[in-house]
Amino acid sequence: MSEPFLIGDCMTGGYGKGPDILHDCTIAVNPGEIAVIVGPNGAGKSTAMKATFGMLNVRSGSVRLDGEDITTLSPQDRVIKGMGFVPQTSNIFTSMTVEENLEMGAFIRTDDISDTMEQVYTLFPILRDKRNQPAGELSGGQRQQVAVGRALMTKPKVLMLDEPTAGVSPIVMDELFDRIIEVSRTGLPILMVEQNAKQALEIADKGYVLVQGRNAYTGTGQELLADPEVRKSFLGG
Amino acid sequence: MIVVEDLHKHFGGFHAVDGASLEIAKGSITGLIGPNGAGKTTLFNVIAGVLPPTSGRVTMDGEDITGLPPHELFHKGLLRTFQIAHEFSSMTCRENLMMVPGGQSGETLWNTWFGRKRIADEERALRAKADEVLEFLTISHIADLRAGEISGGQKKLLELGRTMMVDAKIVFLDEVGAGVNRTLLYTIADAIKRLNEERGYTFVVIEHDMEFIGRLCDPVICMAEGKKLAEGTLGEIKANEQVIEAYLGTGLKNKDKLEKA
Amino acid sequence: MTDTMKHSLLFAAVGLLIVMEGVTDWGFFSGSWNSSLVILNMGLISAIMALGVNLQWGFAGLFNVGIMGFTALGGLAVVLTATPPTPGAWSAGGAGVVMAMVMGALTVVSAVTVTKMMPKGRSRALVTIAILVVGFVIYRALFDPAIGAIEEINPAIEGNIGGLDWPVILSWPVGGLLAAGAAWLIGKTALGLRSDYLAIATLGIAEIIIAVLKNEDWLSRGVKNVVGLPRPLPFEVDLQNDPAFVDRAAGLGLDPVLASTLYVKLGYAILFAVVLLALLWMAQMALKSPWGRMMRAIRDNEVAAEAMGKDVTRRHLQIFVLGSAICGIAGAMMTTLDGQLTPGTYNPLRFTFLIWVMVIVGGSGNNFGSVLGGFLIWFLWIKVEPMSLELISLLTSGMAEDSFLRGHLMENAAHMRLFTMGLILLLVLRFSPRGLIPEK
Amino acid sequence: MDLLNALVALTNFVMIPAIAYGSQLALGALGVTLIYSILRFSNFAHGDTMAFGTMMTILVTWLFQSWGIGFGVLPTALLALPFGILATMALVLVTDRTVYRFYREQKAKPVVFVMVSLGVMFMMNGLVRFIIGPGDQRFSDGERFLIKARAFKKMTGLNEGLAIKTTQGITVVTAIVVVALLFWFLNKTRTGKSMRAYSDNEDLALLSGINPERVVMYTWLIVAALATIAGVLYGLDKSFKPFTYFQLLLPIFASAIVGGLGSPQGAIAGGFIIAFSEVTITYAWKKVLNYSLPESLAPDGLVQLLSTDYKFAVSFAILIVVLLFKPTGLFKGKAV
Repeated sequence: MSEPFLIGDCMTGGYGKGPDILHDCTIAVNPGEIAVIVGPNGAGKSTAMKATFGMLNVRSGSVRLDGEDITTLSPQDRVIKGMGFVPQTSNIFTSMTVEENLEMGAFIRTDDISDTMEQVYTLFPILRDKRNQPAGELSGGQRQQVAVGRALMTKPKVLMLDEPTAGVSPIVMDELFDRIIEVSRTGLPILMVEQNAKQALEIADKGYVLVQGRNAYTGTGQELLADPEVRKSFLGG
Repeated sequence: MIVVEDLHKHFGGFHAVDGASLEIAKGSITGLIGPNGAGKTTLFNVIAGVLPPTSGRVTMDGEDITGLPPHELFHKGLLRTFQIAHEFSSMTCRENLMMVPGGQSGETLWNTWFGRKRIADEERALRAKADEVLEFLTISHIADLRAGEISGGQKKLLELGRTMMVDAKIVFLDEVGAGVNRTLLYTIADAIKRLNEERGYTFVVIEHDMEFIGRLCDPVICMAEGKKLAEGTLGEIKANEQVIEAYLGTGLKNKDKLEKA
Repeated sequence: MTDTMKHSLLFAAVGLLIVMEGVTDWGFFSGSWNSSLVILNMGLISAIMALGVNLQWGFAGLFNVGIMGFTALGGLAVVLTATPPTPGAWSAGGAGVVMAMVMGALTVVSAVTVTKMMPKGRSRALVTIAILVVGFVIYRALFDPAIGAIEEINPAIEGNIGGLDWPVILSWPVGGLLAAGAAWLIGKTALGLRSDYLAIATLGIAEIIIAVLKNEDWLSRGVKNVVGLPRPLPFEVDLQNDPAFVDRAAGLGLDPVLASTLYVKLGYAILFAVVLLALLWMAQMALKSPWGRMMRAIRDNEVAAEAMGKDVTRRHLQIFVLGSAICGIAGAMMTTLDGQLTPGTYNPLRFTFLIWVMVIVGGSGNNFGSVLGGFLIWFLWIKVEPMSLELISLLTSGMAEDSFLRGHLMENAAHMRLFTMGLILLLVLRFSPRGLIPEK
Repeated sequence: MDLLNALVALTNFVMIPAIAYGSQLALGALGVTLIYSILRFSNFAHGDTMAFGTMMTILVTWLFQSWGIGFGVLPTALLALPFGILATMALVLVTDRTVYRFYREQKAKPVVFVMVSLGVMFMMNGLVRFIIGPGDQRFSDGERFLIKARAFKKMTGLNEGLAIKTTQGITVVTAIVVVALLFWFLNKTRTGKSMRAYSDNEDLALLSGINPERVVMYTWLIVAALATIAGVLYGLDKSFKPFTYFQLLLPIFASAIVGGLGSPQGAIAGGFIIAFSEVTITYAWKKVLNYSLPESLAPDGLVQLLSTDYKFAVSFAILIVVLLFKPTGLFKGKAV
């Protein structure tokens, strides 16, 4: 099997000097794929994603992007390497307009950003209408679109989403997933953490079920949905 | 015991709690579940007096307790724990427990200077009680450690222990299981059960872990979008159509889009 | 080395500095016991102030930068308690002043009641403003003629209302009470606010208190100062005229003038030390009791302490009032020591921020630390000036005697003390952020 | 005619001084608010930063004067101002490197920064007194008045004169230009936007590749410029004295908080609110009332609500009222 595009390989570690939260945890994603991390509360889902993004100490194991070892890079350097990250909360600049949010997303770029912005507006048409409104005035779902749009502005090689549907209603959630699928179809690898396990696995090409910071089950989304063990313990029967 | 009537809590345009009405029966262990952002923690905070409600009413044993500050609710027997443990980190675990009971004579400055004897007697009794609680929770060995240095799970136990230092009527537990390993989680569950049976505490438990809920709670209330969605046993809740749609999920309408070219 | 030993050594070192000041005139020491005792006395007062601030900051995390105001109120207390009443002042304007004060209080109370009772809206704002305006007009109508009458009485040496003619020692607790009253008012309004807002509020109130002292001549004679305050100890001149005293001094081989000054200064030192020890004991007892445990819990985590039944607001108010009262007591002691009230000399750098340096350098959260900081920083505050003079004359020794730069540097060397205090504060914050004697 | 006189008196003694003072406060408060929103602490050393900038400007002014360089009708200090700004920029950058950066890396709590700024305040205060002394310095030269009272009377035939000092004119013009530049910078340039982004959401700014050290550096540079300009304008208008500048801290903080800490618009509004209240409440209204009221109602006293020495009480009272009724300030500020 060839090396995946982005892989957090056998990661063990925790925040600061605290106890280890992850134990030998592996997650990976390839172009065109949506990889989803699910699991019960406190299982280390977000932690695994943050480890991949360099926000905590990985004591053993490594993170590789496109074959390059990036284990020791800071999150900022990883952004420059092409990783786009959308945090779960406070993921937009509330006092700035939608357009300024997108501009800030492209802060590290020195080339012309108008094409990318056009693409984002095409993907999220509602943002075009609200481009001059402060992002803080938008609804929950629209904010998430701004957040994803901001991350896309860096022209990332991989997009990471931390619980993009947290706190939005089911309908909005479906719409967001819809957009995520569209983004994925442009060939961009997407790695996301999801609370709403069932829906997320539906759209996942690859699913990771974590328990206690370890890989408990791994497979395609459909496989996991069909797995009676997984159904029993995480999906409510 | 606790009756919540048409409670609203708005943050700007966001309706975190949007007309919630529910009742907590005396002596029950009620589970409160619902998706992230359903308003469970906000509801907790409004009942516990941390946030003032936008409108609505909360009563306890028929007495209106809406908007009372937390320290007054404490003296009425309404206690709570926190989603992220709120230990007193620079104090030892024993001190964390000993500070809890109200009306200690040593809390009056005058007595600290001129009532040393009385304080010493009270302290002895408090210390014994704290040690008893630590034993009950099977964490006697950490009594003299600073609370900031113990593990997350132990902090949760310590929080539960604080509620045992007084005769509480009702205890609200906010995600007591988050970040706690399974063995410790069962210890917590056992402690809750025993407190409920032996001391007659009423509990309200927010949890995501269905197994934990199933082990402890009856009835279970499911919240979504700031309202009560359903109430019943865990089995009933799991079978409830609305709950499946809002929390457990039905599936994606746009599945066809997955078919890739 | 145990902590206790280390801390005792630190105290001994500061003690040694003060003794050296009396013994030797080597380097920046002056070799004068007088100067040594002056430093000791102000050191004792500074230690008390630091104790008060530590109570607020170290125990409860309250950021009070209005210490100057409370100190000044203590000073006012000495005038109001210990000076004899000005003849005719009360009959001339006493009633008017009292009535004006009552009117002022009534105005504020009714304005507050109205804001509480009426529903929010334009009419509430209008009614409140109307009450305040009418109240203010009546207040001024009563107040202005009354103080005019008082200030007309023998303005060259009196012109103020005078005091109660009580023993001056009593003015110390009265100073504490005055400061406590002011602190209660501020605490009631500003304690719920964020820490830096409280800081600005206290900074403001201190400026206002000073402005009152400077302007209300009927109260404190303003910038004309109140001099010749009564004192708890005999005057040096009287001692020198007392044959028994002169004999005893001669027996010790001392010149009567020197002996009398030392006697008085030592007397003050003993009085102040008694107050300091009493307050220190009280603070220690409180800290080590359930009360102290509760305060630590509140400082660690206000939300949880509140949820565990502790009335955080009330406790904050209590400790804010207590800490300020201690500053008031210290302020009264200082004015007693000076024998005069000089409203024009109160400066926040010296009376507020210097105390903060003491607390932080000494070790916030530790009573002994604050006391040590009080002595040490006060010693440096006095001695940095001669130190920097020495330093500058050393550095500029190569320059011509009449060089402009040298003259300028020598002339301004005194200002190095602020610079040095800042430097000490920054160094401690950087390399020993918990202070010399850290909290346990 | 009397009403016109009243109006002129009002303009002369209340409006013009308040507008000038308000502009100075607003510039000072902008500096405080910028530090607060980017570095997230209340900078107690701001008054002394202003004093340092003004002192440097004064020194350069004296140098120019000794060389015989003047600025015609305008004060020479305006020529010296850029040098004062540069010196202040150097000072604050050095301070940031040697002092504040350490705590930033430690992610220290805001209150620790406040303590540290107290230390910086002491040092700057000592430095200024050491270099220029604690005394009063007047350094305004050039033409004193734009409009002289006597000329105005002659021109209009009114009893009341209207005088506008050159320094007041300069203050207002400079303040408008500086504020316009600042807002243009914050809203239109890439660096300005990155500063707003950083102030809004530090973590997300990092994720967007914004370099925090650069943002902090630009903030200090702007603050140094604002502080120096505010200080020099105040000094030209009144006079320079280190202690007065330290005391300006209170009205400046009051302005920033009343407007809403962290909001530039708020800082400006707050500055004018504080200035106008201070001037109107401490102004003796006798003259204006004498003109505008019928003879029978003319007041006996000065009709001064509070003596000028209570001007701090005014800032303070407004501050307390705003904090009690609208704790985030008039324009929504931010909380750390």
